[in-house]
Amino acid sequence: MTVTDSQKMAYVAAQAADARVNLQFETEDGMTLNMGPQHPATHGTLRIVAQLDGEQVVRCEPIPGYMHRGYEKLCEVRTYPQVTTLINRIDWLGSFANEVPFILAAEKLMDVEAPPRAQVIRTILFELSRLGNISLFLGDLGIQLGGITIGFYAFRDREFVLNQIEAATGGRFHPNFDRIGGLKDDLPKGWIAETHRAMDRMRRLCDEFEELVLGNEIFQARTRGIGVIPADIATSYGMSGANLRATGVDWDLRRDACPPGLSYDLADWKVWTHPDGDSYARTWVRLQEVRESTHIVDQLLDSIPAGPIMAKVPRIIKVPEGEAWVATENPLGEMGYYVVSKGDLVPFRVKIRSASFNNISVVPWVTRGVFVPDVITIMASLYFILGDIDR
Amino acid sequence: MPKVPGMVKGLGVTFRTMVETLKPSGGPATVQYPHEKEEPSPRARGVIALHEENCTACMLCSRECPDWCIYIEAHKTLAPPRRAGGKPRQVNQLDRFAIDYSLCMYCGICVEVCPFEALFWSPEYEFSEVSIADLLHEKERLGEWMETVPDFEPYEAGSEAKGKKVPR
Amino acid sequence: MIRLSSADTPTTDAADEAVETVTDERREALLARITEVLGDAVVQSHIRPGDDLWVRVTREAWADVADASRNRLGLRFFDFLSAIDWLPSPFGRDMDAQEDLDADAAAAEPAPIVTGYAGGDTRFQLLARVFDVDEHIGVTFKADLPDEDLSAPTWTRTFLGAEWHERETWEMFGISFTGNANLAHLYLPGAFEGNPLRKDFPLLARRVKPWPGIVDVEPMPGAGDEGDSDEGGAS
Amino acid sequence: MSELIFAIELAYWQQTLIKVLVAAVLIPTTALILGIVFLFKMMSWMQSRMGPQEAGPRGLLQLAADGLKFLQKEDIIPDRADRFVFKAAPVVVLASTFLTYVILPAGPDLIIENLPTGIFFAMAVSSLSVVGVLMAGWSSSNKYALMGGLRAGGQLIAYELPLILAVMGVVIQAGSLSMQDIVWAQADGSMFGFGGLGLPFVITQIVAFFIFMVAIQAELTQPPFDMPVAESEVVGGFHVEYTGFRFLFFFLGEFATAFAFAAIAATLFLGGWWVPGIDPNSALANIVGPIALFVKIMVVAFLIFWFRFTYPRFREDQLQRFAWKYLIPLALANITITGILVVVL
Repeated sequence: MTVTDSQKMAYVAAQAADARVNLQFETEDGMTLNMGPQHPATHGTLRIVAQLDGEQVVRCEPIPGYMHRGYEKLCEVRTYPQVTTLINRIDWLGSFANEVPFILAAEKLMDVEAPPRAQVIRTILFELSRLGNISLFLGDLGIQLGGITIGFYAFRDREFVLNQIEAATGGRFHPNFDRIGGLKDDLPKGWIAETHRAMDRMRRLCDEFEELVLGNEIFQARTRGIGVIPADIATSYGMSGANLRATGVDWDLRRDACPPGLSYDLADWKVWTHPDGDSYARTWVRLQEVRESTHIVDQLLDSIPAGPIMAKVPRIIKVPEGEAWVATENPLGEMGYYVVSKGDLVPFRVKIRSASFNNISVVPWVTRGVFVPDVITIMASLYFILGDIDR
Repeated sequence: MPKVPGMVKGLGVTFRTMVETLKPSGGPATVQYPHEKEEPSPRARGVIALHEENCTACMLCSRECPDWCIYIEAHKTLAPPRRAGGKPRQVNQLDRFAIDYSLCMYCGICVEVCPFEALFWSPEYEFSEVSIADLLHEKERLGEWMETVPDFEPYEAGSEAKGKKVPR
Repeated sequence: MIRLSSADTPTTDAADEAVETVTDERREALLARITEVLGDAVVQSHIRPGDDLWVRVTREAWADVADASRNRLGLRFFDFLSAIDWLPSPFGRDMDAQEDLDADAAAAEPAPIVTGYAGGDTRFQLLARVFDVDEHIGVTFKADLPDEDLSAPTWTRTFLGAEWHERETWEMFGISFTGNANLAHLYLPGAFEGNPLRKDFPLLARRVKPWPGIVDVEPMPGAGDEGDSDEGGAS
Repeated sequence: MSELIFAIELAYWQQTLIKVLVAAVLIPTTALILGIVFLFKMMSWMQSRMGPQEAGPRGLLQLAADGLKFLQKEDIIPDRADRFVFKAAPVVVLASTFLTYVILPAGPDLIIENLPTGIFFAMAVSSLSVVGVLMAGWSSSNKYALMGGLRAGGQLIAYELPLILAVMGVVIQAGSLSMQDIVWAQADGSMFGFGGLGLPFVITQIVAFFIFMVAIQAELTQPPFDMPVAESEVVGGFHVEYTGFRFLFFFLGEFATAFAFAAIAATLFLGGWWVPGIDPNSALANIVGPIALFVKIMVVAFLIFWFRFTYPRFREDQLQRFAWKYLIPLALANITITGILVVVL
């Protein structure tokens, strides 16, 4: 096939292009430090090219694409139920949360609504995936800053959340549990009580994080005033989630623009913001979010209504013609799907707006003039999942 | 009371955890994997088991699979009649049913769409192979997994979902 | 927010909107403000009450739209920027392997291009979304791009975050942005040929392997074809 | 002298040979002990896991197995490395550790060489490792190694000063630079007129002890001062290009130095081999002494590693500022006060 030949050529050319980039960086003044794509600080394969003057960063550019899987293209050949398997893998730590906005977009186009029980369980699982995701952020931040112990604690306690996700959905990381018009299955017996216990563990992890890392004077010296992003820049870059709230913008899609199909209004909770916009603020906001999230789950667990978990949908799902944009407040920030349907079995076009993509594009702006260790702090505190950047 | 410096508190956390780990009542959070194993939850999607008697080779799973990793071959044959004296029925005889686990994404769509309850999830996870070609499980291997399929759990209160049974 | 109804007419003029019984005052007001600020640049618009607002603008005004959104309309939050290729895929779903081969032959006469909300006249359309974080209201902008000149003014002067989005759109659709000096490959390797998200770019993963679902049950020797689809009929 | 225990008269070369062999065996052994007990076991417990379990009883031989593994590995030298310097660097680092062991007293007669300027000698040779680290970082022809090496160079020099100044307080109080004399001074001392417990200098020199602990943490490039080897940014720093037995040298050097510093701290501040209730002049002290010293070393090492597993790391400029702006003035003040008190009392 001629295409494979041209792909081979493209590969060779790509190698040459990479070499050119390196050369261009090398011949400029100062030293170029190439972090990644296989670097311990870039969990995933993100390459960061930093041009240094001593230990100070002159220019720092993240180069994504080492894990680009072309999900927008792949979605165009998959039927709507098949797409959820795929998009599980975008933000692989908060995988259930990836399915929800897509399913909600499809529900919007089909004009169906999940029954109340399904909505509440969906919201609980959504928050559980947030806990599973952000608890790892808490651990990872510690590891990036040299305190490896909290990383183990995070993995230890996240396990309880993952066990609950697995007990309900069957998949620890890739639940594929959300369906157009409801959920795949109902909860198994004893799940609610067990999830309450897992929430206690998560709150304990938060306390431990606060004592071990957040309250530590060294940690504060490393994060306070480092990587300050003003609110104006944050909105201009489209940063979302905790990164935006840490700049003082009081904006949470769960509260302010919750799409129908999720039942956040049943719980009493609070959106935390921090005025500083630095790495510490981002960490602090995320920590409070985990706490708040456990409370949301606790409240929703006690208010699951009885009833069916699936609305009436046809067996063969054909989504009527139209366009829909649904965004939800995912663990990493705003994740949205712009779904264009032509009344077919497969979506015509799916634009995936992932949070990390916008969040990490601010790196060149925010890393000018900082020290090399601060690049690590900033990257860790901005918190990205590579699958969420590259899709 | 003066504030305890955060650095001292941190030392307390690690020390507490060490005591907790060494205490007989506490113990580590890990298990020594090959010697002891954690029980996966009954719903865990470990490996797909095939109940061959129920499969009618309808090809639904193969067609719905997003990864194209299920291969089915079948031919039609005559089965003895259901009632004595009846006409022989025409049925599909399954020749080959294979799942390529090196492609499978463990999404469970095949199990879900199967209208005849021939596919089940088993929480068994220990089937790694040295060679990637060995991950192609033919129907005999898939049938062996059937023994490990747990019964469906009862549902949480308030559920209207109907309990299902695993054919044995 | 209560979802009221969905307008399924794909192209609706702003005038037609009044015919509908349900109206969305907030979005009507926003649309009025947009029309007031942008003037002639607004070509067409569409409102799904309680859901979203689409505004199609001219390509020439594309940069002004960004500027007006952020500085005059309060739509400060940059959501995303991308494009749509409205060409019906010449490859179908890439799934019905046999039909696909036929479709390849039939690709010579493409199906007519049908565009979505707020209309459109060209194959490629730019798509961008901005949001107002105070008023909690967003708008999706579209702009037509003529086939012979796939370029548009850049948004990076207003929205810094648009740079990566424009780079992605550039490599995925081949749409260039005048004024964005840094249009380098973002995802794809340096010298990748083609624009993967265009509909006429084949998805190789689906073409190198035959679809296993195409196989059917072998009929009884000597039997007719009538028994062929009895079991598979559920699909 | 050590030969007296065995009541054998040995020639000078025989004595020297035995001493060299003892030190050569001690270094890997002590490094292994610290590695197993703290790096593998204690760290695991603090992170709610059990650590290695497979090699040997309860996994205690894991580090020995790792050592064997390192010996089998291919010795890779980067293409553009300065080969001679690259090869010499681990030896320099290990040699500095080796020399430190010379002056560690384990009993009244158990010392390899009782130098009259023992602690001065120890401080001098321990700072040799800076040279090895810089050599490794520079010769690797790797940017991470270079950054790590330079960071390490700056850091080790910055913390050498508070380390020595902290020791000065003890030296002033003991009135001698000899390690043995410092132990004797603590054994003979008295607390508020009560001589039964002697006077471990940690009581009078608590400030110096604090500075000393902080400084050895930095000298060992351990968290919170591990920026030179921070694996999340410079990926191991100066030893990033080393493999096989050369890496093993660095590893041994790190842990043997930790042991040596812990031993110095135990000797200076906790009374070394001396145990209350045992006559330091008796032969028994030569048997109990090493055990007592070992226990005290383990206590100090526990502290060192406890900090290591708890704290995140300082940034390079922050830890420099910490050394020059806080630790050194504090150490100087400590010396002044100690000097005044020694003269006045």
